[in-house]
Amino acid sequence: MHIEKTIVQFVEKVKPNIFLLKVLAKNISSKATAGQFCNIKVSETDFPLLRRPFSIHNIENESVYFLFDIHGEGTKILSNKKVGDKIDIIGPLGNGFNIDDNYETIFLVAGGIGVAPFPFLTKSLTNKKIITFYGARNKDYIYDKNLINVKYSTDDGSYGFHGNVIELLEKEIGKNDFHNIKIYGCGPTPMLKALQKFSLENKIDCELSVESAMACGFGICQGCPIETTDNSYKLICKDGPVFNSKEIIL
Amino acid sequence: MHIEKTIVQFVEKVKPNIFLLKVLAKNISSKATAGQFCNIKVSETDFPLLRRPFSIHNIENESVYFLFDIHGEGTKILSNKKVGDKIDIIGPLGNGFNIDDNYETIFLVAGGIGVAPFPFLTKSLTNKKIITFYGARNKDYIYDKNLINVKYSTDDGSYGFHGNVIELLEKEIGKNDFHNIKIYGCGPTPMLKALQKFSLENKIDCELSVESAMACGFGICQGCPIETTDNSYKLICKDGPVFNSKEIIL
Amino acid sequence: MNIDLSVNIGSLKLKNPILLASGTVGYGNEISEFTDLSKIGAIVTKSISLKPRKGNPPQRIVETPSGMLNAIGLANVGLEAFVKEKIPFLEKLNATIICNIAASTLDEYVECVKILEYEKSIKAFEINVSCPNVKDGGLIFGNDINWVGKITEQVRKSTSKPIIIKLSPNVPNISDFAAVAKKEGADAVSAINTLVGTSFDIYTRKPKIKNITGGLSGPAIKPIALAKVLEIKRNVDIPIIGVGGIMNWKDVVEFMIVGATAIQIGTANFINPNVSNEIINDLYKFCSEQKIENISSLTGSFQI
Amino acid sequence: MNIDLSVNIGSLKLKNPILLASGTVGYGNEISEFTDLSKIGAIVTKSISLKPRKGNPPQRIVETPSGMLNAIGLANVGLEAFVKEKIPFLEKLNATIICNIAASTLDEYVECVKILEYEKSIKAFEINVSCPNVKDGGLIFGNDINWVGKITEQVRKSTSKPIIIKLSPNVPNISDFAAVAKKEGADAVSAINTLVGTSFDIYTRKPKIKNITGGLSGPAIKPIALAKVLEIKRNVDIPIIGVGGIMNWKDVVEFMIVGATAIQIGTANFINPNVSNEIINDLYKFCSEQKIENISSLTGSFQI
Ligand SMILES: Cc1cc2nc3c(=O)[nH]c(=O)nc-3n(C[C@H](O)[C@H](O)[C@H](O)COP(=O)(O)OP(=O)(O)OC[C@H]3O[C@@H](n4cnc5c(N)ncnc54)[C@H](O)[C@@H]3O)c2cc1C
Ligand SMILES: Cc1cc2nc3c(=O)[nH]c(=O)nc-3n(C[C@H](O)[C@H](O)[C@H](O)COP(=O)(O)OP(=O)(O)OC[C@H]3O[C@@H](n4cnc5c(N)ncnc54)[C@H](O)[C@@H]3O)c2cc1C
Ligand SMILES: Cc1cc2nc3c(=O)[nH]c(=O)nc-3n(C[C@H](O)[C@H](O)[C@H](O)COP(=O)(O)O)c2cc1C
Ligand SMILES: Cc1cc2nc3c(=O)[nH]c(=O)nc-3n(C[C@H](O)[C@H](O)[C@H](O)COP(=O)(O)O)c2cc1C
Ligand code: FES
Ligand code: FES
Repeated sequence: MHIEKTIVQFVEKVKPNIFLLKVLAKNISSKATAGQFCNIKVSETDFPLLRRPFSIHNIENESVYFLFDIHGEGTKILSNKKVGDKIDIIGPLGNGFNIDDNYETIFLVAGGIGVAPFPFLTKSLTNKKIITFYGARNKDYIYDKNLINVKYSTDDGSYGFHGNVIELLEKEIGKNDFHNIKIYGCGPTPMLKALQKFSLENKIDCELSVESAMACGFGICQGCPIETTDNSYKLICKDGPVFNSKEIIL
Repeated sequence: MHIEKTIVQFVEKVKPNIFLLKVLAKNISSKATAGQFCNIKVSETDFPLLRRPFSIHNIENESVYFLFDIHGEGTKILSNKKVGDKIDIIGPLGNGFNIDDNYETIFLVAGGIGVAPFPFLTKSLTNKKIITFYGARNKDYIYDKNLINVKYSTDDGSYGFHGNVIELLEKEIGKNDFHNIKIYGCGPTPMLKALQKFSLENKIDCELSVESAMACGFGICQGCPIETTDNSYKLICKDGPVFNSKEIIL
Repeated sequence: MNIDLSVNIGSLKLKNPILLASGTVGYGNEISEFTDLSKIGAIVTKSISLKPRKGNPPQRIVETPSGMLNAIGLANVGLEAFVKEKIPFLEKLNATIICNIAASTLDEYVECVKILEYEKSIKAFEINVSCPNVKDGGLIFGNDINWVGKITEQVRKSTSKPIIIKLSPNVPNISDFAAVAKKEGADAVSAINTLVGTSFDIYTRKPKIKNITGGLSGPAIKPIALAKVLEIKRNVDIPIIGVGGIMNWKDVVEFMIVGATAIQIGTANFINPNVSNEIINDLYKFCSEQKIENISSLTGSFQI
Repeated sequence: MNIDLSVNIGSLKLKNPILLASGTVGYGNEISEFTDLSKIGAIVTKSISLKPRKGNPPQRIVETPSGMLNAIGLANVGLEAFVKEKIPFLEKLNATIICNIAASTLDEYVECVKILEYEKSIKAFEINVSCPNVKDGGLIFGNDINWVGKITEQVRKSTSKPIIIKLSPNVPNISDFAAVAKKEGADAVSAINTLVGTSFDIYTRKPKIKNITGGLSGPAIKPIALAKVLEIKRNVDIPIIGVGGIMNWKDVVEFMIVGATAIQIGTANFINPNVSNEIINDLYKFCSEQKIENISSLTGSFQI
């Protein structure tokens, strides 16, 4: 964990509502693993007050990439950064995806901007058969650079399968004969819920990256609990954001 | 008075700490008189909350100029505007300088960024003998474009007279034989106080542009009173910012 | 779909729930150059006292994080000038007038109300028992439940117009104050007035506001105001006018959901003097999109 | 010039006036990776109760204009684990420990204090009578002057360590509470805890925080906290620990000028976990520039 003054290398609008940010961040880039996140101070003033959490999208040499969509004030400010601007970032935070050599086939299941951590994860999953299931609202919301073997779904049918990504997954799983599957999922909570159900029913090992409002991002505010199946709370920022799907109640 | 969405034509750093802003503002430019001010929303968010008041520095066709120094957060944000940005401005506000044909000689007395309204006033004072007394902290703080007949003073003696602008004024007034003088002053309150004293002692008609914290800028908050010599309050935003020096207690 | 934005505060029917808060629009003169007062639910005039008040010496205001402090000190033209000059102007503009009254004694409240009783265009009184910036009256009344009861009772006896008691947020139990106001015959309560705050210059070590403390308003206090409105709504059956930090239509909806029948816009007028009419338009849009026929159905519609 | 940043809170001498506020740094583990706790005046640990508490269900926090609401619900490891695991860790880091205690009954306060009395490294107790986010205790105590008196009295009888009463800001007369605390033997008071606030989603109409209301902290409340500290300072002769919205060294100086002997940093830790040490350095600079030999000379140095 570092508080690092990073330097913007670029911010690009890659899709109508999606931005790609690249910053030079020596310390963070050297320590990060796939699925971890950073807590970003989007402005130099006290407004907005809190940092904003973003998954690490990718790492390249000493640079860190973030992929984000415009949600409110904070992401808007971030999207307006210029090359050379300094951004104060804390990271890498949390526990990323567990990469386990026992599995042959990996399903990456992404909903919307939940695709953000998968390019880094894809890169980290060497020697695996990866299939990426990627659901988006429509064609314009798909940003699939650095993903492999992608099967698409869109809510409006403008690209790929017409429906949500879990429906797509259900459809595809029957088709082939997969061995030793592990699922990694990231996306909005309703999707994660469906994915959790899917993985339990099909007895597939599954890790989910979950979200929550956060104040600190590293365990001091107790603001980000998630209920666990053993009737206690864990902290999403510190114990997660990646959890085994059997462990948590969504 | 208009609420106008103006468009930035440029923002230039004209001195180490002084910026010149030009905006396209059809309505405001067509109505403004010298000494009036505008109340500027420096950001599109609710931060900072209040508008920031600035004198109208000059008018050119449909454009309005502002000259400002970096004070705190608000002026910093303003200095970072880019060509084409929109700025929400209310103006023109208040009562400007009274231009009175009875006077032959005009002294403009400026302290620091108090020079801001004088180019517009200079332009408005046709057929007058104008002498501008301009005091600044040092050489680097002098921005004298569109002023005429300037006599300088600096606190550190790095340019012109070594001392403050009222001392300079006292020195110069003895030298020449001026007729029918009127003084217009703008600057920090201690300087205005000294100028008020000077004008009373020398029985010279004098108008001062004064400052105050402001919330609204047009008379609804009652936040900007100034004590008057008849023991009541006037509003700086609405009744001023320009007052006859005999009228107010500084 | 026909959208009905009108709301009822007791017997007072307003064309929409947007009111302009006392002290933030004077008597309407200046702001009428920016916004059409005839379209607003009502304008609550600057607190009027029996005699004119000069108000506090400068500096009266200072900005704070997402807020501002003011210590205007109830500067106002006094009842006589108000009746002679201010009311006729507002009548001409077709504005709905709610007259806010401040006083240093119980008798002064009563006297003001009695005099103004005959002004037809005053549709209701808002009784300010909660100004934090004056020595006499103000929070001495507003933070004391007995005083609030007595003032309400006496004012109630003196007028047949609707009365609204403007409550102080500087208490732990605002709903008890609302209950007393209701019991003594108030038609509604306004919540909240400003919170006591201060700010000092670290070099001169002097207060930035001459009065030392001032009243905190603006977005900073919105969460507190919402909690106060909710507290009243859950405990007392009386129409509530929500005030505090409202900047846009979303804030209005939020206040209505937690229990406000109508709302007032204060500090936001300083930043955008046309914000009230913009909000009214936005509320139309919101209601159309959400298929809300009567905006009053939002009031207290929270899901807990 | 030799700058002395040390301050005394009753018999407790601290190396500087910067404390970390309870509930905003846990028990020091995580933040110690970002900041050197041995250099801080003291760390006030997360409110401890006799038994562990799970805390409130999510969502527990939400951002508001220049502030945030939290309803953590005093989630904590309980007294036993605190003694076994948390204190040794803080001792190893050479941190000065002030232990904050929360309870649902008078007896629970007393019992906690009695058990912890033997922990040498606990330098003082901060008694939290003002948590807005729990059903039992909390503001039922904090807004009731009799309870605050009784709790102080009983805790005083049970310990020889300095005790600090953490006051609720949700009252109109905080200095009366400080006076009672003093009378019953408190060594200092902390002002302020959070203010009750709420926030609702306008589409689901549900509270954004599961607990419905939360405690407002951050810069938004700074003017209120300053006014409360000033009120206590002008009325009661007791050391005050200022808390509320402090983001930087200027805020610290402002709090000291209005009367704080020391201050606590809360929400700011979330944004910059090293802010406390940065502030200490900045205070050195400020004191050098302003030729202030003892920072304690700032306390209550306001010019009115
Ligand atoms: C571990 C984690 C990883 C994330 N990774 C990404 C990513 O890679 N790309 C991406 O676009 N988004 C990501 N998000 C969501 C992102 O943090 C929010 O979109 C962002 O905080 C919105 O800020 P705003 O100011 O634009 O929105 P506003 O709605 O104005 O924010 C208001 C407040 O709500 C919080 N908030 C709003 N939405 C969310 C949310 N979905 N999750 C958590 N807090 C929220 C904000 O942090 C802020 O405190 C991630 C969230 C978490 C918790
Ligand atoms: C009628 C009028 C005309 C002005 N004309 C000019 C001008 O032409 N050029 C220029 O550089 N400055 C001018 N000023 C001063 C300018 O308004 C302040 O410098 C500016 O508001 C500072 O904002 P900030 O956010 O950078 O500073 P901050 O100190 O962060 O502001 C904090 C708050 O204090 C207020 N404030 C701070 N300084 C002043 C001040 N001197 N006067 C009034 N309010 C202040 C701000 O408006 C804000 O509400 C004028 C002020 C007035 C009243
Ligand atoms: C400058 C100013 C003056 C005010 N004067 C009065 C007043 O005279 N009477 C009154 O009842 N409230 C007065 N108020 C309080 C407002 O009516 C309102 O209750 C408060 O500002 C909170 O709303 P806001 O956050 O929208 O401003 C004043 C507020 C401000 C900011
Ligand atoms: C997330 C959070 C948790 C808190 N938990 C506690 C607590 O357990 N005990 C306590 O006395 N105060 C608690 N507080 C209050 C703080 O100690 C402090 O009084 C308050 O936040 C105001 O200071 P600030 O504005 O600097 O945050 C908590 C505050 C926050 C934001
Ligand atoms: S965000 Fe603070 S503990 Fe998780
Ligand atoms: S600034 Fe509002 S009345 Fe002058």
